[in-house]
Amino acid sequence: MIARSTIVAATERLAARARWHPLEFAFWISAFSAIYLMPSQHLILTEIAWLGLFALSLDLILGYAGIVSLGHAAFFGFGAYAAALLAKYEIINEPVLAMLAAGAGALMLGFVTSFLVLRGSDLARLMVTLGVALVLRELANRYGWLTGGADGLQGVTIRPLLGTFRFDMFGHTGYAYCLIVLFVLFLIARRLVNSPFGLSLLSVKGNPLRASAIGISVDARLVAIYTVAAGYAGIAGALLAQTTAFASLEVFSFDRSADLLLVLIIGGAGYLYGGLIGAIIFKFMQDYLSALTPQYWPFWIGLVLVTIVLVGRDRISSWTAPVRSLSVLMDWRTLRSSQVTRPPERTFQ
Amino acid sequence: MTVALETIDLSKRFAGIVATSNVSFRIAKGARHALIGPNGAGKTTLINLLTGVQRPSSGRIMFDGEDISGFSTQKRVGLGIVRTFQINQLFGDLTPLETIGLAVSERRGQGLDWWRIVGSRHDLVTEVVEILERFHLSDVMNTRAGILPYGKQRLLEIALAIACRPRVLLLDEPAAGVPEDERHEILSAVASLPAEVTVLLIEHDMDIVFSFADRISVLVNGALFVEGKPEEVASDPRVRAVYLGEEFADA
Amino acid sequence: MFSKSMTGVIAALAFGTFAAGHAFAQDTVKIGLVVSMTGQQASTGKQIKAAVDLYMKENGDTVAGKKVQVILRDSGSVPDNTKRLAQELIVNDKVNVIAGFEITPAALVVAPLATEAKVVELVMAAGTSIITEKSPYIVRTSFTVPQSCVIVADWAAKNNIKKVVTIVSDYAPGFDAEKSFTERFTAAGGTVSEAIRVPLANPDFAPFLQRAADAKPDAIFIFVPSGQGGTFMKQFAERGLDKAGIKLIGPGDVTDDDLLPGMGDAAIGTVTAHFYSADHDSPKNKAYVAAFQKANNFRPAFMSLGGYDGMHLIYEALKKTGGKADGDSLIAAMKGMKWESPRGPISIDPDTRDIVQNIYIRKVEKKDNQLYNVEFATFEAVKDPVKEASKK
Amino acid sequence: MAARACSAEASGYRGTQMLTILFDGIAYGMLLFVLAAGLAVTLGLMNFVNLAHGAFAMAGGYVTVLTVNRLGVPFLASLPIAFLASAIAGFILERTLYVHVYGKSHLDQVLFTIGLVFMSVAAVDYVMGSSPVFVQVPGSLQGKFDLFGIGIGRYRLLIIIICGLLTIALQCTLAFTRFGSRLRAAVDDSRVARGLGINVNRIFAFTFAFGSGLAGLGGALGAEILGLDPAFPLKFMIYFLIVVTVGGTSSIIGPFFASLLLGIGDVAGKYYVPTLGSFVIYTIMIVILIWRPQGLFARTSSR
Repeated sequence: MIARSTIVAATERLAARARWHPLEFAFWISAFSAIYLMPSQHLILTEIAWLGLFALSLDLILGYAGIVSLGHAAFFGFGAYAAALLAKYEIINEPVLAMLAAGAGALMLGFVTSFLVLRGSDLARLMVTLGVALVLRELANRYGWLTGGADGLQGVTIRPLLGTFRFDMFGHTGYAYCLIVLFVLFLIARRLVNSPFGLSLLSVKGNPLRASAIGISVDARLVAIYTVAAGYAGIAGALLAQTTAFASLEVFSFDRSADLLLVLIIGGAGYLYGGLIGAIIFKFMQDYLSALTPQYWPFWIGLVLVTIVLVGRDRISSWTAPVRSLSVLMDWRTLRSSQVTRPPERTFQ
Repeated sequence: MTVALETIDLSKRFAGIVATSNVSFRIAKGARHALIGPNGAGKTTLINLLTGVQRPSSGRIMFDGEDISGFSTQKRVGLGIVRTFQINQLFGDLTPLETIGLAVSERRGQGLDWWRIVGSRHDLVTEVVEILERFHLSDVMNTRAGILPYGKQRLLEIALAIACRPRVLLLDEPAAGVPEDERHEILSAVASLPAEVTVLLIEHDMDIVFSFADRISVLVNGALFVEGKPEEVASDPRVRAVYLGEEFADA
Repeated sequence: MFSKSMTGVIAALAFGTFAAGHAFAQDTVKIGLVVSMTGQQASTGKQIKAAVDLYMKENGDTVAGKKVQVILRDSGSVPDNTKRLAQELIVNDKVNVIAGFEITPAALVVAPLATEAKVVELVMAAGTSIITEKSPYIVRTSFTVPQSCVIVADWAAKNNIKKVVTIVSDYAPGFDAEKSFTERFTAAGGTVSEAIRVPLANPDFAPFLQRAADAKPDAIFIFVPSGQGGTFMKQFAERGLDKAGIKLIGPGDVTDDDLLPGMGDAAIGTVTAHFYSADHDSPKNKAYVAAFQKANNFRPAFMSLGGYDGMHLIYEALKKTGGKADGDSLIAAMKGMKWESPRGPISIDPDTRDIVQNIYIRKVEKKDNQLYNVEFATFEAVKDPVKEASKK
Repeated sequence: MAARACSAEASGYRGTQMLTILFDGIAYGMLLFVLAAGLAVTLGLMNFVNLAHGAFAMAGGYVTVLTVNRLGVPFLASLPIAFLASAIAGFILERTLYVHVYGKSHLDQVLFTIGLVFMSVAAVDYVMGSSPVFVQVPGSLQGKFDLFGIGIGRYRLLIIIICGLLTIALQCTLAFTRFGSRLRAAVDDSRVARGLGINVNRIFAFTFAFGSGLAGLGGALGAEILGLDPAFPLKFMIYFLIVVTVGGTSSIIGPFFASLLLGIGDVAGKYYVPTLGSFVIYTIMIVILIWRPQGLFARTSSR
């Protein structure tokens, strides 16, 4: 005989992770209120929005499936060029549709390449993901007649959003647009990670052997999430291309993937907000540093990275205490979310 | 008798070493079948072969008269061939509640459901709680599996397998390393397994084997050595010599 | 989330007051300088920065009763950064002139902003011809690649060089160089037996040079962005091409004054056409070089002139407008401006807003144990040949 | 008749061209090997992903530039100095910083070393300026001479000689010395090695320093050919990683062959199909890594 109370309690607990916490409302309210409260900041906020989305997509594979990637820019770049080209050759004039199309393209690319990251050690994965990004960069460089090669894709004009809001110089439209897209995609991601599917991802990340022993086809799950993440990254890229009306080889660059890791790590992987918070901190930090010392700011960024690792990511993350408490309330798992890769086993012998 | 699981000339070789050689044996539906043998007799390899973790070098595995030798692990789980692990293989970051919830939703083929929130299905939760209760885990259902007491982890290990609704359950030393005072919980759990479930028990501990099994196969050097009713095996002089003798020597 | 609103608020206060403060301070003229201080083009960026500082040190920071303020931003050689930085400078800092841009994409990507905001875009480096056509507010104080290329083409044709292999970097200025040289040279009866393009990012020239050498030309025409000339020259020597009697010609980027000292004797004899040499013989240049080297520990290269003359152009324009610093009056004042620069007499073409300047033929020689581009022929008041051609 | 003669001549010419390219490729490859060897060992020994390896190479390069150009030390004499400088730098960093990161996840290691790269790039930019610098190589090492029609670059010949000797020396050390056997034991299975009372950490500290030294030497030799500027570690990191991942880390022979393949492939590719770029190399790397995740030359016996 089962106690009803236990069932209720269990239902409660299982649903708890998906329940909205006040701090989350506060987060999004302040994000949206920035549309009115910080008009002078919209340009950088726009960047934060798409960078946050980009980091969110990395979090999906790193924080939830434990896949390390140094080439996530591949999908970002693909999306950027796709959106820019669609606009330039007036194939799809409406930005939202173009953005979705670009995302879909990146999604497919993600699906195809996902099979490359199923096997192998972390290093092999790092190199393969990196390799994919490099190959795309080379292709973009080769086919200059299409992509503009090293000069970037010039002469892109983005039509007004939904035919009414044109992308103004102050980035007002840009920010609102990026923020809404980010919010919608965040909602979907949030739903996804709290679903049985999300739970199975965590199990796959935690113990693939056992996961398969209870009937989970590990590879299929990894492919699925990698594909989704690629789509997210593609949309982030599309947002960049549409808000700057430009795309250059830089979108594929290694530095972009590296920065992305930093962004996610600053915020903390494995609870979705990490990427967004990381983006905010990183961008303002970078903006501040590069205004302060235009020549040598990478030194300080580097120092931050080194310190984060030396001090230990878990402890560092405590200086985003309020955020953390939110994450803790949302899901205690993040306390150990830093264990994104299994302790190094001797995979190279 | 109706056969649940059958192996035909099953062999497995690693780089020269023969881990399993021409093992042919049948497990009757609903049987309580024990597989014993000295260390290194190839018991775990056999389990790996049965569950599809490893592929046989030769021979076949039949389940309900169907050749499943080529099936993947998850496909066999789908058919109802489920195992527990000798050393705990749990999701350290998940609570028993989530672990069992995961297993049940997977079994129901809802694993790819990414839109509904975990726990939004009442019948699912009921089943989960029922399993937790049955294995005395409901009191710790919100504790990370990684920090559960060892006995509880073993229980969860078995509960996790049960959550997959096994038709054939392979128990790999369920009581291994469990302190005496916690054992009874495990043993009673094993004993109370539904009768229709066929159980293959791999065990060192003779007390458990003889209290539990209605049929025993002895594996030596990867080959099937003796098979029969417990009393037959117990009285078989060769077995005493090869296996039990050693056991006693150890003791 | 806290940190968000926190950082946000702080930033809002900081920047907000900043912007406001500037908005009221109408007596300052603000120049947004966007160059790459990090990344591939860093050396160029630093040349420009150094020259700008030098000019302001020499001429003070007030002109026509206005205080001139330069706001430096690092583009990291990444065009989409450049766009955002330019945008922020225009929108938040309300700059009157947006300057810098050492790579063509950067210059192009900002053009629409200049037009929309009616702000002067002063191109201090990028050399692709089309740039100035992208907005009526763009003016250029550096050079156009074709300017030098056609001159060197003429020179080659006259100095019995018949067969040439061209090697250019695989990007817009490279194409400009290849095109303008080839057209002019073949028109003059020469033949270009092979046209090789090398990747822009960290190039290894050796194989390409080998390929060029195997074509056995009289000369190799080379264009690489300033900064890569050194590596090229090294490998040119290493192939032994200098000994093989294959001449090296091209626009002056390859024998960039900044790197020339490090290139070694292999560079000696290289004939280039360009608008500036640190060796240019004029009192103004002597003073410039001396002051520049005193302030920085490197030689002024041609890239620095864009910055130096750029500042001069702004200062003079402000004097002319009596301090009116809106885009239209400034650009109007700048058109047709003429002055004596360290590089020689230059002016801004009133029709194209592009620079008109002397192009000198130079040969690398050793002077008091230092390598210099020594000028031995001058073509006066050269306009951008591409735009000239399109006019006809 | 005449036609045939001419064509024969042409083909002969093409043949020697090919050999010239091959020669260049080998030189390039050997340089890459010396640059990346240290990385391979650190990876194999501690399973440590050190993306900052190139920084030590850059250090060596700049040391040479300073000693030769400013202090007027003869080029060849400056090479050992470069080696020592980088080795010491490596040793200090290993003891002070790296040692804290071994236990951490690969992600941590990647972040940490990328951070070091950023710092080194900015620091060198600050000290040495951002424009490329060059070593004043003695005239005797410049230019090339023809050997049976094969163009032999003097400098590349020097590289082949030095790197060749180094490779042999390395292989012998690993194969025949007591240290070598301990090292191999540690690489095979550090746990067992510890069990055998081998002080893996000390071995590693030494190896790390030595590997950094090699990188420094490589940087010194490479400055002439690869060019040297503050962005060096970023530019060549990919190549080093390709060498170690493709070559595998169970031996130094793997990385050696991988370097040669990469070097020859790169040079030949640029000569024969200049339009293709590095595209091919990256694709091949991916294919190999999918086919053999442990690297092309990894011992298959090991689990």
